[in-house]
Amino acid sequence: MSSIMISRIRQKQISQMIASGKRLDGRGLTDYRPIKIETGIIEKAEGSARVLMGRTEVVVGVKVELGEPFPDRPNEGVLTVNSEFVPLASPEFEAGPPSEESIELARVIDRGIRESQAIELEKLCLIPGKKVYVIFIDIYVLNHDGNLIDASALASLAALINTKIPVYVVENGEIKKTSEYMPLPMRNYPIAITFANISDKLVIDPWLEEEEIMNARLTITFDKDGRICAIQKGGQGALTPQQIIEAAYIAREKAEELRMLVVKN
Amino acid sequence: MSSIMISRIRQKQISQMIASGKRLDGRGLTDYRPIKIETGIIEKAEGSARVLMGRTEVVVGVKVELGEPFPDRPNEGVLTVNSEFVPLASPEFEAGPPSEESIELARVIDRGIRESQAIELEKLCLIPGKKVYVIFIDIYVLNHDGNLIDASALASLAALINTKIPVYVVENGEIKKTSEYMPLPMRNYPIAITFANISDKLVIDPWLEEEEIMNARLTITFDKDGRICAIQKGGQGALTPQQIIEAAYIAREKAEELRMLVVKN
Amino acid sequence: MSSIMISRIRQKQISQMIASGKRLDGRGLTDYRPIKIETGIIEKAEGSARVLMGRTEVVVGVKVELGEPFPDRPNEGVLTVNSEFVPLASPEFEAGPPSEESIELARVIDRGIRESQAIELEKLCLIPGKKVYVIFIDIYVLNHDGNLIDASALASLAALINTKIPVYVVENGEIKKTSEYMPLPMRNYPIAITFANISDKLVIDPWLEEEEIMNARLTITFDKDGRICAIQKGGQGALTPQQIIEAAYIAREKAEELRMLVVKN
Amino acid sequence: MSGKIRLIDENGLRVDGRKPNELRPIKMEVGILSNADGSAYIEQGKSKILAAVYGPREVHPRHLALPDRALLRCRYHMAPFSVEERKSPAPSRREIELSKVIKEALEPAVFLEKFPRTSIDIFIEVLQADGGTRCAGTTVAALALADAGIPMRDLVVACAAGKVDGVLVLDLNDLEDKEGEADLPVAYMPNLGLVSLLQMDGLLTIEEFKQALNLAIEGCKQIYKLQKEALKAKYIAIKEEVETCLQS
Amino acid sequence: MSGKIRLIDENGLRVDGRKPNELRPIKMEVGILSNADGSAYIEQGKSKILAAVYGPREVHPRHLALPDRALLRCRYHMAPFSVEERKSPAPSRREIELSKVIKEALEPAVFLEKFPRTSIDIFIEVLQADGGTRCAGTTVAALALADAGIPMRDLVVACAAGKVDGVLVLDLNDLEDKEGEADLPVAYMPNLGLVSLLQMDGLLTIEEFKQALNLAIEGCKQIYKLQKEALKAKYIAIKEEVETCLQS
Amino acid sequence: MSGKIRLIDENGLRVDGRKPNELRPIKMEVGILSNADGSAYIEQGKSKILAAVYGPREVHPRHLALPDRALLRCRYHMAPFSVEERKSPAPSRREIELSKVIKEALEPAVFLEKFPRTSIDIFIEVLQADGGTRCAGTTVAALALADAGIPMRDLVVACAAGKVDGVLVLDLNDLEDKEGEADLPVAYMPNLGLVSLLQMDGLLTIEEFKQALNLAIEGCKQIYKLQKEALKAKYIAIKEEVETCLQS
Repeated sequence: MSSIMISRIRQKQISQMIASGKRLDGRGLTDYRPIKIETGIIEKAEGSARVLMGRTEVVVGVKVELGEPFPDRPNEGVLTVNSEFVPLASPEFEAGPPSEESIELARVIDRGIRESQAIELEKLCLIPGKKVYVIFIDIYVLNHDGNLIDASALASLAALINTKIPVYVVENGEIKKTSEYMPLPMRNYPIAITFANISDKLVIDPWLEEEEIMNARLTITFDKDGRICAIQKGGQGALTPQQIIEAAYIAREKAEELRMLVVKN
Repeated sequence: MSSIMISRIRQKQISQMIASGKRLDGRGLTDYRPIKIETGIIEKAEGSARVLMGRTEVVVGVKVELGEPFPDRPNEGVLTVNSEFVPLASPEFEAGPPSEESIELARVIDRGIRESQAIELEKLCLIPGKKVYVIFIDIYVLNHDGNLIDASALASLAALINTKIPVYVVENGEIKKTSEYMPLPMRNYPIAITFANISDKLVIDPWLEEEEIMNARLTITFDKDGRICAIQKGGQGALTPQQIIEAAYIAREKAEELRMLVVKN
Repeated sequence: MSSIMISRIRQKQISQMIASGKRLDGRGLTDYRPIKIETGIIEKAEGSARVLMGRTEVVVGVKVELGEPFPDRPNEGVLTVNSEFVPLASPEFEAGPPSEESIELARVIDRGIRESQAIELEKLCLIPGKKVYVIFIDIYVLNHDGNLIDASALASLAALINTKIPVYVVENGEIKKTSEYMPLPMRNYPIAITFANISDKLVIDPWLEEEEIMNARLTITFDKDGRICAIQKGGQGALTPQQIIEAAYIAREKAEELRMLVVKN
Repeated sequence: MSGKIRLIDENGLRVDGRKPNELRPIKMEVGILSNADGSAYIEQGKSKILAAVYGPREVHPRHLALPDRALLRCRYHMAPFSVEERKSPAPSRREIELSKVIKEALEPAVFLEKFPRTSIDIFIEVLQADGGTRCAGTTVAALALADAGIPMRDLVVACAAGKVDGVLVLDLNDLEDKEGEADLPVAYMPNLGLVSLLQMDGLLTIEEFKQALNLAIEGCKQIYKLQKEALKAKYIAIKEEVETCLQS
Repeated sequence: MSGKIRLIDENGLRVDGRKPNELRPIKMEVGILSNADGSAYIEQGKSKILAAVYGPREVHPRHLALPDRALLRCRYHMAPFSVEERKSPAPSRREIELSKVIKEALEPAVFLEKFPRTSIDIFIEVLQADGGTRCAGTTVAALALADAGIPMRDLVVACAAGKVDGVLVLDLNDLEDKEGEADLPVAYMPNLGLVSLLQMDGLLTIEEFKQALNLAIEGCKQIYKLQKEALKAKYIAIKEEVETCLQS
Repeated sequence: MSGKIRLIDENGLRVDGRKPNELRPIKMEVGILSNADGSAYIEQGKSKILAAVYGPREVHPRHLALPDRALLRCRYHMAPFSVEERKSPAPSRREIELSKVIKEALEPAVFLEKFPRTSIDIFIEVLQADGGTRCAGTTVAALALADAGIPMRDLVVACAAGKVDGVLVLDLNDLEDKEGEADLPVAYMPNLGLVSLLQMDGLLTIEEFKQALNLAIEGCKQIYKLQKEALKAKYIAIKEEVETCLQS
């Protein structure tokens, strides 16, 4: 994703520390960086959130419009997840059509939300086959210091929970907007947990320098009931089945912790 | 906009002459080059004009089609201004998507026409919210020897005045084309006047070599009643407020002169 | 089309042999390479064919959908021919928007089919002006060893003959799909014959190395009644009128031979 | 090509009053754009086309440069207002194909080997299209090449023949092209006697094709005379200008 | 600009309660993104904008490098969620034009000649748009340039004036921009006394224009004070951090 | 994944008659395209996929070349006619993502460091898609790499497991993928025992996931045998060809 040069010495230092169970920034192998979440920061969006994960910063805006359903899902609202790696966020990001990393990120977030059936899409139909709510999740990376997936997934979930959608009434086949708003109906809360494989150890929430030297990346997304709803391996290395299974157990626990940051009660 | 190399000596010559109130081609600081206007040159277009301003040559074609109005202006026709800097016109122009210069040009012309309410768009609605006239102004630069904005604005205005639109009748919600044509309804006639700032003087109608050495560009567009309807500063320099105000007074006079070339009576 | 380097010696050898009426691969000047045609190879397509012409390999898939007719042909189905030079087929092919060679190929094939009125498009209208069959011919080059036009034309024809389209019924202006299929209605069978001009001789079915050294290319497409329905000259050379006329007579005969490979009885 | 409209009247004349083997009125002018190295303008019937040539010049992007000859490039493009229904400015598949065949029609006439590592760029802009624009575009581009002083083996001149209402005709207009039975555009190098562009749509027997090809070549020869006159007019104009300068 | 909505009330106040010559509440912060060489954030009314500067750095693609000065580039971009109706991420024609005029507003202030063959890239991201984003974008970009340590002749500060319900007003919000009679965005270099961005839509007499221009410049001068404070706050924060380090 | 259609019948068999842990019929062929440096073809159920490898070769554009290893690139692409509804030829977001994960599945198996400053380009063309194309595409691309003579640490073989009607099954077809409860594509390096592609959609408990992962790996091991046979068949064919040559 990035080719910011870090010195060989520093690379060695980072990987040797990890080999001995420590990290250069003082964290344990399965610790997250400090996480800060704010919601409702974009008043013009129906929902929004900003997540700081260490120095990684992501803003997500949720826009809600009316549109047509997919032909094979005439009774459901439509969900669209898009991400932009704007060049403001990193010297590695370029203006232009979305990079493959940006597309992968959006698709991984999309799968977590879709497969856990987080949004009750079947409640977002106004006229079957004709008019439904369309939910746009736009992920905007503002500062890239590693682990964009977890930060983006968390910001997306926080923004969805924050979303208020306008209430419409259908009268004689005509759709009328009322002055009322309701929360976006949600039934699940997926959380993505990402590991980097460095020195044959899996470390959670890698920052940018760790991503530079990692051999492989593994993201496991858990739903509120502790079930896996999405997985994505990345990077040019490989993992043993044992590593993967271990990661799943650790991730399930971590997901519980992170979920508590956004889901109250 | 262009990087045609002119020698340092010639650059110096041009700017020294301007400093002393003269121009290399013999014009006074506020003189236009010879202007030639022809209309109706493209029979397949509903309106057209060719403007020669010195060696700068611009053709504008106006096409009229039926289409949908903008949702927030259901009772008005639609105006679209587009410009192409085809590579035939200059070694600096390249084929491909429009350059930022080309987009700026089209938008400046558009603002002059739109803000002066030159076209009576409210007379161009056939079925409110459904069918209106769509007016396409296509600016085609054929030879670039500087001051494309004024030449294009003049050609656009001449082409609009030259435009005949087909008359339609609406019967039971059906639109029928008649064999009749009527002039495009117009109520105002905007004229753009462009200055280049060279040696701290403002010269009108810069040709290409002057544009090469100018520090800033200022375009002021006047409507028929002597009101400003659009302004655009360009170039990498800056101007004093005094220069700008002075330019406005000069431009208002010049606009009257140029308007007489296209608006008869 | 291609710049695969072949040695000067080999170039000389090829052209000298042709000058003396022979070809490096043992063929006569007007012989085709071995041709192998398979149809129905893509079950998900309504029609498909694979053509091997020597080592040149082309797959064509025909997809049939419903759509709107062209405004000036309200009672006819729509035909669309597209070709892709996927980078798998040649080191010279690149991913991205279609090259001019690819566009030329598709348009030459399209003209042969359209001008011979091969498909009875007027039988492919369901609701005049509203709903018609849309026939997509997608040409997919899998291995490029020269003469893509003839191989693609043959594969397209074979795929069209192989096509079964779903039968629809129109009841009260509603279109319903039945479980039945019928062959695509066809009335003509165009065959393209391509020559390369090398050493002032016209050789049929050039392979890649011959295309490298040819001076010009000439494709003549014949309909089933021996009439020319499309011609395309390519390449940076020129031909005498005599050469062209001679080629037409040879091509007419060859077209008969090739047509028998795809049209039974 | 549906052939529903009557294209030849009872006197054997065409929709615009021409005889079958008659060209439309043609007007050409050479050297009309100041920035281009060479330029020309043609009106053929209602078709109005400009061509400009830049080069030989440095190739951009550089990796396209050829070690042993100039790179010839051609862009045929239609103005949005050139046709009945406004055309999007983005090049259509048709424009891309025509750019290719016109380039290949001009290429055999140019001594490209004299300018290795450079490019010669031809830009053709159709301001109004009324049939036959690829041919008129080729004719006018050849003039622009000559005006740019590019050494050439021969001029290139193009003209279509075709079949309408069963009659072979020369230089089809838009309606004849759309409603007729066949269209055969041909580019010809008159001194070399070579055909450098050849396309056909429609249906013709080989016999008809032979006649149509000859008809088109005859048309080319007529237009060639006009091409030469247009070039001469330019040189006379220059000569007069120079003389005026010397006298003053 | 249709002017159907009442934009000035009976007390002469505007839709958001401001007096005609009153700015919206403005908040600025400098140095907030860790990756960029310089960055800043502005809130002006409900507009929320970030700017980052990368450079001077190597130019990509290289052939754009200038032998005698840095290449200044600017990208003004709106987030899809920044406006009422979701905006496509692809740059619109408006965004391309604004990128150009903002670049040209900042260019006269930067000592580009100190960094030949490099680029200085300015990225402006509008997170929420409520009118006046080109001006606020210019103001915040100037802060980001200063934060990046790029040597400058002056700061650049921008503010619009305009006319709504016949009254000249300062710092238009979105509704005033859309429904008012004129909008005049101005960028100003306060120490040099020069105008580096000037645009106008709407209708103004020359007299009105003179007043509006002065009003905008007065607005710029007020915002300039806030700019300086924001820069100072950053240096105080750094100083405190350093002192804390030294003490510990 | 809606699960409305019955995907497992009363005998515990799947919609295509397979047992839960049964692969679809698989056919592979190596070395079938003459231009590519390596190529292979696979049919798995109704999925039909070609792969070609070009390289190691010069990198275009050159600035992408890596000083210490080969650049591995991969393009997964579907023919417009490969699916029920015609697909636009432009790469979809899905195709771009799959290109990335397949490249990353193959990368750990290739000795890239042996070919610095070159590129190895893998092209996967799906001629017909019936589920599991990313897995079959990975399997066939590994064969094409081997056929191109690229030195490899191990072959790579891929297979999905999943859950349909509550039952864990191997090698999902299109219907099972769309209507089932979970899909878990896995790429495996059988001799190294490493997983190089892993994705999942759907819902699985950790226990189910463990079983599904094992099931997929078992599937990979079976397909690996077929891969080896396909490679052997190629070498036998070559040997026979050589012998025929020597005899004649």
